[in-house]
Amino acid sequence: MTTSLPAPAPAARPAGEPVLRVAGLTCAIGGAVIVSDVSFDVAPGEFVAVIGPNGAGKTSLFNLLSGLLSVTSGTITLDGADITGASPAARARRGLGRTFQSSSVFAGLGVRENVRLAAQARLGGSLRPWQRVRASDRALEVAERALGRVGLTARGDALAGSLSHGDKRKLELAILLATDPAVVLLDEPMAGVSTEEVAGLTRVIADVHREEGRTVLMVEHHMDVLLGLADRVAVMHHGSLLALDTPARVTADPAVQEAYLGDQL
Amino acid sequence: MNDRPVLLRLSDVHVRLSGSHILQGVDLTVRRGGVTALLGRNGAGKTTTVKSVLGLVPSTGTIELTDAGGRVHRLSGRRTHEVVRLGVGYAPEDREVFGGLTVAENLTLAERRDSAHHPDRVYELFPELAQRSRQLAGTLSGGQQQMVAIARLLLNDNQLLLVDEPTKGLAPLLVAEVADVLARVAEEVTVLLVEQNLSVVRRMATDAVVVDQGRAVWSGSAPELMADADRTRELLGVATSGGTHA
Amino acid sequence: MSRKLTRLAPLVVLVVLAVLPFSTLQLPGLFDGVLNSPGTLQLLALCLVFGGVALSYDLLFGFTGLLSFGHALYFAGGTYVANLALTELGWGLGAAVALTTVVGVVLPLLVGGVALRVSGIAFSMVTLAIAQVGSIVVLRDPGGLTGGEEGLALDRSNVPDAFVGVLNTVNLYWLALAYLAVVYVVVAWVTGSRAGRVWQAIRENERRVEVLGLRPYPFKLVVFVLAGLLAALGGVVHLLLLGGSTPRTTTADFTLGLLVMVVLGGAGSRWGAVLGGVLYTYLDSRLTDLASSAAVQDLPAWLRVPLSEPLFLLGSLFVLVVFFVPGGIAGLVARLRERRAGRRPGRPSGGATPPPGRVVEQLRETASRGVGVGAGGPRDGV
Amino acid sequence: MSTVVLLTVTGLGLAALYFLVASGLSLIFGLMGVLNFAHGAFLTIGAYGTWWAAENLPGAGSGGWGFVLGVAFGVAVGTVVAALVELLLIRPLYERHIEQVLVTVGLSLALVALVRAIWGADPRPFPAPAWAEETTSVLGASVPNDRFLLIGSAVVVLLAVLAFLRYTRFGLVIRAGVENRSMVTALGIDVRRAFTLVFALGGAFAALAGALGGVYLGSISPGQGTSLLIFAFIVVVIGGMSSITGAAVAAVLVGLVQQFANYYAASGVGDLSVVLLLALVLLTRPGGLTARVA
Repeated sequence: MTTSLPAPAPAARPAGEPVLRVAGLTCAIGGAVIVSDVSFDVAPGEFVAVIGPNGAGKTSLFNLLSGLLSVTSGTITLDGADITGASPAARARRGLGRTFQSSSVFAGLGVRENVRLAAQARLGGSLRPWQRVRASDRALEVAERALGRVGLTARGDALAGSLSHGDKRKLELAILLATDPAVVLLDEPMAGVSTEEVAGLTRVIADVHREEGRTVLMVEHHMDVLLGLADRVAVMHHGSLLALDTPARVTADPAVQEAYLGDQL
Repeated sequence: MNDRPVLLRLSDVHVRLSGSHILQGVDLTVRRGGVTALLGRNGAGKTTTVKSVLGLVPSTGTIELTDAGGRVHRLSGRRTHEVVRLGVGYAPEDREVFGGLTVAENLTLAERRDSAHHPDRVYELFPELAQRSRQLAGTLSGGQQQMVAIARLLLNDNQLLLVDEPTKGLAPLLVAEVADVLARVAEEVTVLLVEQNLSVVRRMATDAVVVDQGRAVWSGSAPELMADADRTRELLGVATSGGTHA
Repeated sequence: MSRKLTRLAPLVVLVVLAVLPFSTLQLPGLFDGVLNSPGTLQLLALCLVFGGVALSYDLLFGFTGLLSFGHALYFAGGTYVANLALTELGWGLGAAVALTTVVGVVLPLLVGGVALRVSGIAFSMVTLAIAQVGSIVVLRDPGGLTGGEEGLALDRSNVPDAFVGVLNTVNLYWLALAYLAVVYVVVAWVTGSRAGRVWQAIRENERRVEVLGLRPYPFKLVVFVLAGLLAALGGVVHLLLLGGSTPRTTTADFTLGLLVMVVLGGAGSRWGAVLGGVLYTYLDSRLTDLASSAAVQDLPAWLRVPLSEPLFLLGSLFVLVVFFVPGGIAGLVARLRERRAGRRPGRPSGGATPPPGRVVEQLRETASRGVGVGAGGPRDGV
Repeated sequence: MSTVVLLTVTGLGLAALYFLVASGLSLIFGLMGVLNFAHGAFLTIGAYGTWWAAENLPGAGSGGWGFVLGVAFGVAVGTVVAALVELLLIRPLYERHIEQVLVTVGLSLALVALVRAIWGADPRPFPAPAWAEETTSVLGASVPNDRFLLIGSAVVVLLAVLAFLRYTRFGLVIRAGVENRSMVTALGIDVRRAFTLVFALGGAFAALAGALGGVYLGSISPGQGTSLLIFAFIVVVIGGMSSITGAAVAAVLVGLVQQFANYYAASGVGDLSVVLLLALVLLTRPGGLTARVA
């Protein structure tokens, strides 16, 4: 049900109040526990990297946060409001945006149109069959800006499906930016991106975080990328949160070393 | 070391799926004997490479298998079941056991007509599966399901096993157990192993191929690659010393 | 230059069609009489009506990816409601159309409200089943209102004189043309609207739309109601044209016919769907004539028998199109155009319409995701 | 009491017909992901095949073994047509589900039209054995014997299919294929052979339903298959899309609801109640009653 969600809390939030709070989050599907009793807080403007081996439950955690998986027990609070049972759309409207691990764009639509739709979703007035899309559309401006930000302006007219893998990841980011989310979930934004392009994407993500002041949670395998960006690192293992601390402390944590990092080479 | 005969050869293999150019001309060889590790970042095209060998995704280019008698079989264009019958076993990512079938049924299904082995041999290797032979595979734990997936490979005479991330999502203790079993299997059959866990790679792999952006960008001796921290870091984007890897 | 021409093309076609009844051109083989003979105009008008109804179906199937098997319900609803208002209630045409409009909104609103709660194959099945209720009701002839299998003849006393009589067929032709033009403009308008773009996005990837913060349900409901309303109005024109309502328009086969029209012409293409509807209707009628012609009657039985059933030929043609002409006529044209233009980087127009051939492809991907290829994938809505 | 018994047995007889059509649909949908609109045409072909055999085939007729021979002929024709459809039209479109559905739509129109072209649109009296038209007294109700024929046939088919799925290798392949087709091929099994088999089996059951439907209704007409097909679709959806036992349970539910509502409310209300039932099931349990084959 999407009912009974009060309007977003005004800015009069005491400093230090978490923008995202996860408490005892558990998800079981067909007897298998995928995410088990995960609790953490994320402060506004914080950058949290999520690491862990394949199958550790990182993407499932993101799916729970964005509402694509239903929670078995536990609560998710966004900006002071309980969104545990809210629909993906309701969460997005509250300012929670995400990208997907494998590119998930509207392949049959144009690149600019992909981003324009996202801007339209935020700016409202989508459900108006009588209102034509015009060149002067406000959403189009937002879309152009987002495309410029990720460096895809020149490809605006191409079909999204015809983009290279790296460009699709950039398009994902542009779509995300156009929805202007306060909290951003990035699921392996660098996956399949060539080494040369990693630096460019990293810069965009850094801007999103520092200049625009968005809160970021990012699953990533590129440690070097993470260490430069993250305020804190969350280590997932078998669906549980093994550690959540500064990068330096996480890598030094003997428990993390032993259980996870230690068995690397 | 590299004078072992070629078993599998991919030349200029391309895969396009729903508009994405996923493999962009993969060239690689797997030599008979030993374990060849297929490495690379997430999304680099490792799983797609394995699936293209099996014909599970449509591909262009040449894929050839040379059997023990030296005959070359062209795999490209063949149907999956025909490829498998040439002696190619497959343990997919996420195991893909049939959850609605019992363990015994899963194994019966995997047994090919030309099979010379008996399920009992498998039960000897995996006593736990013998106890649970009448249990629905969907009710097994992840580790047990992985055992079923590997057991399926042992029922038939295979020339090549394609094993995709066998340790994904398993607890460290189970990772070791699975690696043990695979190491024993690899004594008899050539294995092409997709693996993210570098400790498993280091322990088992004789050769390595690194894919990036849909191409094979490095191939050679696995121990050599693992010993060269800078190169590993460059190719795989992970730190091999200092203990950080995600 | 060519783009301007493309934009003007519908207008040119409209003008040609509008002045066509002034022509006494004889097209031997294509039509029996001269172009402005009542028989030919009647056939042409029927073609135009179904061009419009097919386009209303394409709005659902081609543009939004909703495979409804119950579109017949709204078309039949249109003819029967208008007929009952005119014949039973003795209302005037204006009031009858107003009532039909209300029913044409409320009926799909109710059905869509339920059916759109599920997706994929289940949605198709629910629409099929509910439309079957309509068929059953009409055939049971409750209170002698629907005329059962006989159909319901229209009492023309309340119909304006301009639409009555053989001599006025030309007015009915213009009415049919006006209907098609209205449907075309409405569809062109709404598919280029804000909501229209969301419909196309839903067809591409419904999940992704949700994560953008839009609930797909109201969007799908709006397009479902709009398509239903357009079909219902088509039913009214059909009623005036034929002078009655027939239970054939209530059947699942009728909806399947619409599906055939759209796929034949090219799902996701406006002019493709219209052309498909026109072509199908024309072939259906001409093949029926052909079957009873002396030329066919004299053929040996193994040729005569299959030729005597237009639906056999149309069904077979459809199978051939699915096999050999993916994307239908519009897809064929798009490919020819592409080939002639050679390889130009990107697509010239930044518009949101994919090539018509892609629609079926896209839906195929959705469908195959829906039926769980690969382990444990959730089944789409069913 | 006797009315209740009569309605129950008749409802079960109807359920038997639904089940025969729906079981094939379920198997085909479950294994291949194809919603087979041509299934109604298979039913029509079975009915006309049986009727033709009774008229023309030496030894076949409307009574005793002659009737059995006629039905066997009709079923054989339905089976062969279904297998040919799979081999020639469905198989080349492997994994292209939307196109496959479209092809079956075209076929359903073309095949029924062909039957109509050959034998006309009017209903033809069906050669039912004399004993089927007699009645047997059950708890005070005079129940026409054809009901028992229908129910018996459906029960035999149900048990046979369940045994086939459970105890044969082909059955194993089908059950596994319903879960995960591509993994079955990755075990070296040509899953397309199972496709043809399932289509042929579905065609056989539909043809049997056509012949038995002829006995039940007393006459056959080209369009009969299509109207039965819609109720069979409803049964399939209620039963959970790909489950044989689910289809059986749903068929009984639909048959009984339809009979009782038609009798106690008004003619036609039964059909409406069935659709209502479908809406109810889908809204409360979108997965149908069950969700697994066998």
